[in-house]
Amino acid sequence: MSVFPYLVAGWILLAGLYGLVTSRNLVQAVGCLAVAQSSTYVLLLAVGYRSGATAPVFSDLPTDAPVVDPVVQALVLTDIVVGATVTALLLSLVIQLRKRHGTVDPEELTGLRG
Amino acid sequence: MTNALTVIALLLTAVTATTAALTREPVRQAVVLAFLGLCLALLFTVLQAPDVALSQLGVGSAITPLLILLTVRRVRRQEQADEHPDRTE
Amino acid sequence: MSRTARLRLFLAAAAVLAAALITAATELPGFGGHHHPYGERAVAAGLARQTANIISSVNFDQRAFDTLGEESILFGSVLGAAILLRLARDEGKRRAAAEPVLPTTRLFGATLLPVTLLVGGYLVAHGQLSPGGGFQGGVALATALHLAYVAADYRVLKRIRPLAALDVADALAAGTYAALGLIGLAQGAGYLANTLPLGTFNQMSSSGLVAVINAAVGVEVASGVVVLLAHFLDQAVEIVHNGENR
Amino acid sequence: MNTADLLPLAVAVPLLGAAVLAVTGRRLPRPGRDALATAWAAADVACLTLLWARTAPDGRAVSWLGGWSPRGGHSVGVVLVADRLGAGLALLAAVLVLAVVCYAWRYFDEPSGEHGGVFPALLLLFEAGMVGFALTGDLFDAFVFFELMGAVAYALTGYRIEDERPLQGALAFGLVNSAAAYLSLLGIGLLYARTGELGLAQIGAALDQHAAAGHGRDALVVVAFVLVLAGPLVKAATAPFHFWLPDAHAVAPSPVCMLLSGVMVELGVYGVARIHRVVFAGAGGLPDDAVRDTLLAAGVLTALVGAVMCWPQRHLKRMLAFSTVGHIGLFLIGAALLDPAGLAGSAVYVAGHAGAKAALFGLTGVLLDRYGSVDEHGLHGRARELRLTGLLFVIGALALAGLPPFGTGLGKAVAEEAAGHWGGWLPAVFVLVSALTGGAVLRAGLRVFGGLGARPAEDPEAAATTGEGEEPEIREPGRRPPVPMLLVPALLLAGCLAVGVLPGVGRALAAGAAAFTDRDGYLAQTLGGAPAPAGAAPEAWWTVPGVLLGLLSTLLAVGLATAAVRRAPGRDTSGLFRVTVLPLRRLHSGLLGDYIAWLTVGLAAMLAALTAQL
Repeated sequence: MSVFPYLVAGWILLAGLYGLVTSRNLVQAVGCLAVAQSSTYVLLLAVGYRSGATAPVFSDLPTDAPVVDPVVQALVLTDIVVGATVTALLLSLVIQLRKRHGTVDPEELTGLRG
Repeated sequence: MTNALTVIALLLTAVTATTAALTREPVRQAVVLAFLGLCLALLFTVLQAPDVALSQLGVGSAITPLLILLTVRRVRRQEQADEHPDRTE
Repeated sequence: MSRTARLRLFLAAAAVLAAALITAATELPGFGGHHHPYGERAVAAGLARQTANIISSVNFDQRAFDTLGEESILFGSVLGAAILLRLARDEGKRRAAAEPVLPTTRLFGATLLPVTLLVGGYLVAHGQLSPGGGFQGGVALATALHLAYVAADYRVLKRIRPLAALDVADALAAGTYAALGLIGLAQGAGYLANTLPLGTFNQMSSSGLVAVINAAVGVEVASGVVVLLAHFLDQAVEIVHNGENR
Repeated sequence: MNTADLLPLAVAVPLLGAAVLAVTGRRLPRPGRDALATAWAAADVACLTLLWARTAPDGRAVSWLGGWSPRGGHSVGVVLVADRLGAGLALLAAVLVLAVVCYAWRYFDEPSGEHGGVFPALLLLFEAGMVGFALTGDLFDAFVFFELMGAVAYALTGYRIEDERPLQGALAFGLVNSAAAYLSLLGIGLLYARTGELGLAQIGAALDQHAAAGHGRDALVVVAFVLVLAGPLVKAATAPFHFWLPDAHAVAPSPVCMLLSGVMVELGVYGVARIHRVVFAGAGGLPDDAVRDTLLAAGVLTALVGAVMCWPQRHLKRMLAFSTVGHIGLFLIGAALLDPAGLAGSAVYVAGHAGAKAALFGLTGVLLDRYGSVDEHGLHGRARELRLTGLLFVIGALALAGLPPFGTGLGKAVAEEAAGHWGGWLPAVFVLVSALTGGAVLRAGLRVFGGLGARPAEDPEAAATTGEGEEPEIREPGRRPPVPMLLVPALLLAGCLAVGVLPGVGRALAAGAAAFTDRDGYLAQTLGGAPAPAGAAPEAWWTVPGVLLGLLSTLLAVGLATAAVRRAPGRDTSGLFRVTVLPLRRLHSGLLGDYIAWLTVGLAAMLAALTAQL
């Protein structure tokens, strides 16, 4: 149990990268990037977890109650926003590329080589 | 109890993420990604991160899949236009 | 490189990466451990600043500069998507057609819309107290607006969506965040210093600058997400190549 | 005003400017928008100049944001730290942004109306990202600003939506860089798990304590090192992470290319050096020898790949992009020596290179403006009428080749000498890369502006990107080039010359390099202690061997260029070319899957190399 969450994070990263390498559709590739990114959420939150502790919100808690690490949660919040906005930008590029190039298959994008 | 829940949520997340990466068809992938968002939100709740779970619900299971679906819709429309240049959709 | 060659290359490298990650995982402190020095300091600092939700304290006070960068990324992405999804020289807009909506769907959307708006507003307003905050609330508010698309159709959404105003609101909120930091600078306490009155713990008015920044983030996220989705909806529904016009 | 207050101000000014431009841009006419953008860019230059002037040559300015100064060596806040190299790089970014804004005054076919002001607003956000990344002393904050630079740069690269190639280049850029950023974040997570800290100085100190407590070096540190550096190494386009760079830099609008090649990729090298120095150079980090060998190998590989790929290009912007890859390799070699002298050389080299490379991209923009093409073969002799442009282009090529007394020559000389202490063959890499990249650009200049030699024959075997059929970036082709489009490159070249001629620049950067490598001083000053004085600054001035090697690389470049121009057309390519260059060119397939696969391979190679030396 003590390393299992970390291994899950690593697995998700590799799955996402595999999806990117083998992708035949750019929309799907952007989705795979989102998958790879979710590994960072899992790792960070697993690192900040503390057994037997509650969420770091003290509205109904005595101020000496044990809580999980709030810093990693703040980091993941930032990370989620960053991921969503980058996804949006990449999808905008895919839309325009489809109009100009006539395909969303990355294997057929050979306009830049050599 | 919490331990068992954590393991279940982790397994669910890992399996869904793998499925999402292996799903080749973008619309189906968007659905799997929305489900992945749910799994992650569940995991975050178990890990005592309600703030993050809320964000993940909003972004991971709503906005990101919606963006993908809109992109696919645009791409499909283009494909129809390419196939029948004489006719509108 | 052929596809099989690429896959073999990747799998070999991924195996090395996997081995490294596994080794690293065994050397990490075990899951659920109690060594969180930064986390404990953050809790103490947040409570000292009368902020019940420590995550809000970290996001909008202790590490407010990170969040400034994050909101700038959102702002930049909205601008970037606007410029990337602009009308190309050979494109025009067509009128979106009226779409039939099932009565149940209409009821569903019409009921959910006010509920979601309320939830969004609540989340933004209570960010310093309970889970949620400017970001989550902003997302909920933006989603609420798009329930109009579900309940009615694109033309109704367009009518209730003041896009030009939201564009400006997004930029203003982003600018406000950067400008709020200057208050602390002017008072000699440092950029983004929480120098406003802190109020009473667990009250709406508590936590000083946190509540203000929280609100600015709420406005920026709500308007930014609406504008972002609007560009995508335009592409999906309205924008056509000139040859493709009906 | 406090010196420390200038640090956050340097980030806040462009952010505010971006918001103001986004709000008012749609209401203002074009000249009003340009004036506003220029004013904000100039304000940030002023802010950073003041910061540079006020930062002690061997010290740092430290600003704890939100007033969270450390108590007992601990803080919950984010810190910005400026030494002369960090502040200098931020200043370089600000100066280039100002130059680009001026260059684009009359140049750019910028949409108005609804989207008026968005382009300069994005430039200012890009500036904020670069300045923030250069000044931050916090690892997660570095990730945020890294992503800000990235997100804005993807949008700017894909700006010309009517052409498919910019979109494709931007997509490769975005996917590869984002994937790398997430790898960095995983590394940050690993470091946080071990140390419970996010500040560079705090992580470094905590790692040292971990080692002092009797724990040996372990795989965790190696993995964290490789993952955290994945982001900056990809941004710096280190081989084999470099594939995205020529794709993106070749197709972005010329003003954007000036920024991407001039300073953004250099920030990647800076990030590598900074993170290694503060976090990993102590007892709890990695042994210097292992890091030096690994980074040196990566640098040499990058330099050679860039130079070899630069020579056969005919698409001018792609040629310049590969020359950037080659030079980045040289900067990385200088930084990888892990001593002040090598770093000082790289710093001077970066300053000089920014002037020369930005000028060359700007001049290529003139060609694109006038002829709608950046193809060396297609433009053969057509630009004879543009005498001044041609003259500046040739000067830029010679500066790229390391001609004394240009700043590029000085940087090359200083880095070369430092590298010579570690490996006698390393200066040869510097000479070869300078000669090949400078020679390629010179050859193109002679053909395009001089019409020398015969028009080259087409080689059907080479899978090449031509520069024909580019979308012109303006809507009135054939006009006289506007004054700013020549004045800005001329001033940039003058700046490149000034770096090499004014002894103060080199001296200041050398002192900054000594402060940069003074890890104990960084830790002490950041966490609120009193720093010991830094070690002696290295010499960063012309030496006889430096001048001679600079002349040698320039002569080689001239020789290569004239030989190529004079060569009879249609002569068969040599066997050596077939076995070395062609396979390498085929690897640059333009395919996204390949790029991600190479990213993984690079990570695996670094992991293996470092583990083997542990």
